[in-house]
Amino acid sequence: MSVNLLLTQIVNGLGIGMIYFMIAIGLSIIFGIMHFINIAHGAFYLVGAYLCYALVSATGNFWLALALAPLAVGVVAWLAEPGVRRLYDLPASLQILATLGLALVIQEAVILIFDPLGKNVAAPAGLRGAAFFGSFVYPKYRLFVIVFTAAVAAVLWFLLERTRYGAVLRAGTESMQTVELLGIDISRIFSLTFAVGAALTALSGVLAAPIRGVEPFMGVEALSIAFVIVVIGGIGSFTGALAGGLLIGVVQSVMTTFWAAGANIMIYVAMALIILVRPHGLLGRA
Amino acid sequence: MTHSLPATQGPPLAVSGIEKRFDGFQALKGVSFTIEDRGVYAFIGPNGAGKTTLFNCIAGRIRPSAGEVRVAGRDITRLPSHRRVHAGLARSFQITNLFASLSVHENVRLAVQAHSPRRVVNMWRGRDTLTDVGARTDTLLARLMLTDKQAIPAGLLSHGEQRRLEIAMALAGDPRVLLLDEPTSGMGIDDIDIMTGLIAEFGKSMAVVLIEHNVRLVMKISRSITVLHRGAILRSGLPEAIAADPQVRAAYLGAAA
Amino acid sequence: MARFKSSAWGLAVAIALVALVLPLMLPSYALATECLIFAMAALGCNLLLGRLGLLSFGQAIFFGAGAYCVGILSLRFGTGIVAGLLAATAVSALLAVAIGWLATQRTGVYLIMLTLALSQMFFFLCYAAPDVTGGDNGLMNIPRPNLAFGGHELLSLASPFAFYVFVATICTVAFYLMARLIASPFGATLEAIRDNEDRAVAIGYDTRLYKVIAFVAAGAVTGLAGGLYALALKFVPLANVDLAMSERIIVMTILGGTNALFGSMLGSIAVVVLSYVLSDIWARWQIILGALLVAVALYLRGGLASLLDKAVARANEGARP
Amino acid sequence: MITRRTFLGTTLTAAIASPAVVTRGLAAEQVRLCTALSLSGPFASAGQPAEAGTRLAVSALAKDYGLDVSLTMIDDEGNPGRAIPKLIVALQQGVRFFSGAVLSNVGLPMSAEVSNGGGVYVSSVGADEITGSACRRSTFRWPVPSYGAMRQTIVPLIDKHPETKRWYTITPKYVFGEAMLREAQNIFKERNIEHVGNSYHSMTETEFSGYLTNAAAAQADVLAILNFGPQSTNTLRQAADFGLKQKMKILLAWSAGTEQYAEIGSDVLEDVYVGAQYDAAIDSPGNRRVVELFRKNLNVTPSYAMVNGYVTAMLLMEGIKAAGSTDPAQVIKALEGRKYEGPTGDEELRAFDHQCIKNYYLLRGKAPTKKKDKDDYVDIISFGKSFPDAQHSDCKMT
Repeated sequence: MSVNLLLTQIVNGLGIGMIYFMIAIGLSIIFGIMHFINIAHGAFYLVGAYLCYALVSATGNFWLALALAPLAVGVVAWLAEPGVRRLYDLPASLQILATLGLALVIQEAVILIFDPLGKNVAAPAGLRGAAFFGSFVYPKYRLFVIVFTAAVAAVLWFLLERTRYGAVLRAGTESMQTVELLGIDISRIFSLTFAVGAALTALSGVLAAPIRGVEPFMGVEALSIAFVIVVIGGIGSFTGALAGGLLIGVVQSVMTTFWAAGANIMIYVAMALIILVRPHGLLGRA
Repeated sequence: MTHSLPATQGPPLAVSGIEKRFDGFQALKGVSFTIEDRGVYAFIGPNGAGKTTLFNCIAGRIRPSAGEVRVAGRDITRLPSHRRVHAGLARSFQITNLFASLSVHENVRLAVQAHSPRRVVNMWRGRDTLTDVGARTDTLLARLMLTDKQAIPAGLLSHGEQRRLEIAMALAGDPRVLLLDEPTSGMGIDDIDIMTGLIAEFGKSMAVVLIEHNVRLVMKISRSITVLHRGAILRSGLPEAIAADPQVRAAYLGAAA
Repeated sequence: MARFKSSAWGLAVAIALVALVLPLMLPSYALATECLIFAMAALGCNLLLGRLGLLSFGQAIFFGAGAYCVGILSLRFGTGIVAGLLAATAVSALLAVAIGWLATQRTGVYLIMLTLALSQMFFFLCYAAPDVTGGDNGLMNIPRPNLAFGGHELLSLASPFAFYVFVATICTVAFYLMARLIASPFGATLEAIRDNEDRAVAIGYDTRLYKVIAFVAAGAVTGLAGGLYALALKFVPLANVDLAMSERIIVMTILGGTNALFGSMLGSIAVVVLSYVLSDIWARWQIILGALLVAVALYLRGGLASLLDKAVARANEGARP
Repeated sequence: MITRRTFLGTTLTAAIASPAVVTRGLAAEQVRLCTALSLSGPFASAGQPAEAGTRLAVSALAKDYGLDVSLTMIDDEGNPGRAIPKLIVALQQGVRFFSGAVLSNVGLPMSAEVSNGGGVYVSSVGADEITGSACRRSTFRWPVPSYGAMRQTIVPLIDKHPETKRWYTITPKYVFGEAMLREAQNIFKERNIEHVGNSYHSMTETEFSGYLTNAAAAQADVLAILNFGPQSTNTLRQAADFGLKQKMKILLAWSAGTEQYAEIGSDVLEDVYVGAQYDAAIDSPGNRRVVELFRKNLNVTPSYAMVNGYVTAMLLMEGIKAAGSTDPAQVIKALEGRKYEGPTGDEELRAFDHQCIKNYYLLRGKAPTKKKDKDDYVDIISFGKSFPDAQHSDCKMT
């Protein structure tokens, strides 16, 4: 295995890992605050990616899609949250039944609106093709994704760890009652959390679209990865989701060279072991 | 019902050198005592004295950092909760804790059934066909004055009735030692009187370990009172002696101040 | 329904009646057979979810293991039908000891996640072992031997009708046994654990042991269903062990309702028949299925069985003068 | 359901009016065709156009054949576990004529089940086994299997570019991929090509950049993608991202046709070599008719998936017509060795393994600026017929 190859694999893993991180952090904060198992979480990713496709096809402007698609998904989630709220008090089995149904409806609606054929989304003009660093070659768009997601993660970190909203959110992950006692309007926190989580996940969908194209079943794939990362990193933990995402991304990427089929088995073995040994995740709060 | 467990010789309850540390805070600093006979043994002390921690260490809800708990001579320090019951140690909870959606009768029946282990995993019989279990259930319901309430869900009982049901379930296995954590908390006067009478009566056939705030009740029925203060035993003795002890008074007043 | 709950015989009669009527309502024995097989799979899930409140995403492990077991035994060793199905039941039950023991280390969401992880692990293991499982292509050309005992052929199962009768008999017995199980002291203890596990421990029950035993019973009946499915299709697809299969079994269970075992039969019929009828009408039929799931979760929490309950209650009311 | 009821109605009316017609005439007897395709699930992108082609064949051709045909669609949901139960239901309802299945894990058990149920199946799958080790008297197959796909892409590419000495392959770890890899390796040996590396990946993989980096590191002249469907699209897209097109030639050995080219996009597809079963630009009388039929009725340029659905349904009707009977045994006899003018020119269902002998095509992606219309993605480079002969075939039909 050459140094170049290993380097590529690691950089790849970082890029994919950052996208995973953004899918997972959305699920993580929503689950942390609302304790609500959302099987339809992948739909945010799916809809984000399809909005990106639709906007790029209509306007030819990827940057517009990057700004508008997450915003649109966030606003819809904000508006929909009071309706979703009635699910929070249901037993887990009914939450799963309802959101599984919702995921099916959204996925099939996407097929109905577009069609079942996968679509290609072109990377923005300046970022097509590869950048050459001596003998190391890497697609420009993927480099952009790494830089961009790192910036988003930094902003997010600031929001979650250094602002009042973040403090409330972290307190809420421990106990929502405490937050209520502090005289904070819980329903606004719920709506905001749901919207932010949805928008982040949609953003990851937009970013992934030029790399892997869009197709109606991409949401399912995103969902299982997000669950794995949330479990490994710890529910409600920012650093956990980041570490979990990068870890899974890099392990997956590097493993492909050695034993591709084993990568998946390993990931789920790791997930099971962490639940058994450290149920609060590698970096979760006990 | 009798138990055929090994090592039934020895005092009902012997606790020696129990310590418990929580992240740098020493909740119990080596508590030792032995209960030699039947009767009601009360543990009192100001808030934060370590009563509940001690109770949980004996009941098996938390594991002590050091020390040993023996029931009828048998070391149960490392036994999981459910097996302590079979060793002759029963307990009731401070917060009412029942099978709320099941009937009063079923609550007691389940507790009795737990003590006929060979038939518990029997998957073939109807659940009401174990006749000795049924008889014992009826006896317990009568003893705790719950017979006429047996058909309603436990969650619908009054507070006092729920505490009695708790105790009926704890008694199911005919324990050597009964642990009661504030059995009268939140009760009305009438209920307290009933409960006081019942506890006194249990003391005739087993060792009752009582953690209680209600000092008047404790004075009335206890054979011995132990005062805990800052994780250690301050005094232990007859009710009258404890009531007159200046150090006990100081501990309570100091805590209040 | 209350009578079905208390009386195993009542449930057995109800299941037998359904098995009698089903072929008259459906276009083929194959469809009716599938309904009964999945009713058994859902029955296992019902025991865990309804009696214990445990939601397992690992049911496909048992279903798939049962199917692979029958497939491999009959393809490689020419094992008979009874021995094959018994082996499928036993192997799934053994797997359930392991899965149950691991899964019950945790509770709530963590238990769900744990079963999910184990289920995915099992899927990728089966995928990565094509020599055993046939990999993505699955096991094909599985024979369906005739029912024989001690060298004497008793019944040919070649015709769809004969096989349906065979499955219906097993299904009725399985429901009867499960009803006996939950009516027993063991079943009472499971309810107690669901209601308040802390308390069950405090009165002296080793609750984890009970949960593992429940997993074993659920695994056994699900594995038996998987074994029958292999014989029904004469084929074992990899899809038997995928996450969608676990989801399907869970959906049937919750849709049917977990307050009564009979709900599993209703849930299975609903999902099997709906997906058959709807997919014939509209390629986007899953929109309808999805909307139905949401509606049931919000407005019919007791599942289809509660609907039947209400209908019976209304009929009783109407009968009174 | 309506068609089934009508079936009962027409038969009854006919029986009352003139019983002789029913027993004698094919025309009065309704022929029930059943096609299994992915209409939902992850492979619906292939199922939908195939459905259109199948329906067109029935609506446009049944009358010419003098048949009254009812068509039932089975949605296989991309999952054999869902497809086979539905297929068994159709068999038990008396359907005997089957076509379709795009996925080999559906097509193979389907072939077995139709054979057990006494029907006839004209298959759309590419897997070798269906006319190889798992061949059956009741099963015919239209597409060219992996052997021909390799022979008709790798060999002409080597002939055209003798300077390409180093090949790298990316293969899914699964029967179909391995069959292609095996044949590719045979060709490499024959032609003295250095096989500088192969990467196996799982069927669930979505990220291929690692393998692509391997290929670049191996300094290959040609990268051959021995895969199909959405995964091959992703591989190709990522290969372009990593700048591999500037470094080597790329061959996508088994493409799904126009729908896939659209998904890939002309930017990426330009100069990429593609293997294909069919292309609308094929110059043959049979194809001109097919293209016109699709343009006229559906207002589309037919894709491979559409034509596959069309031809497989057509072959069933052709067999019934030629046999003059709906007895499956007669129909099988009529189809065995049958020669006809197909969309790829002269085609033949050879008798010993029931494989259709037809052309396979090597195409090359057009520059976006040279497209004549929106469906014009490729130029035909070469084509031909390559099939293992009876001695080298795994088919042992009894």
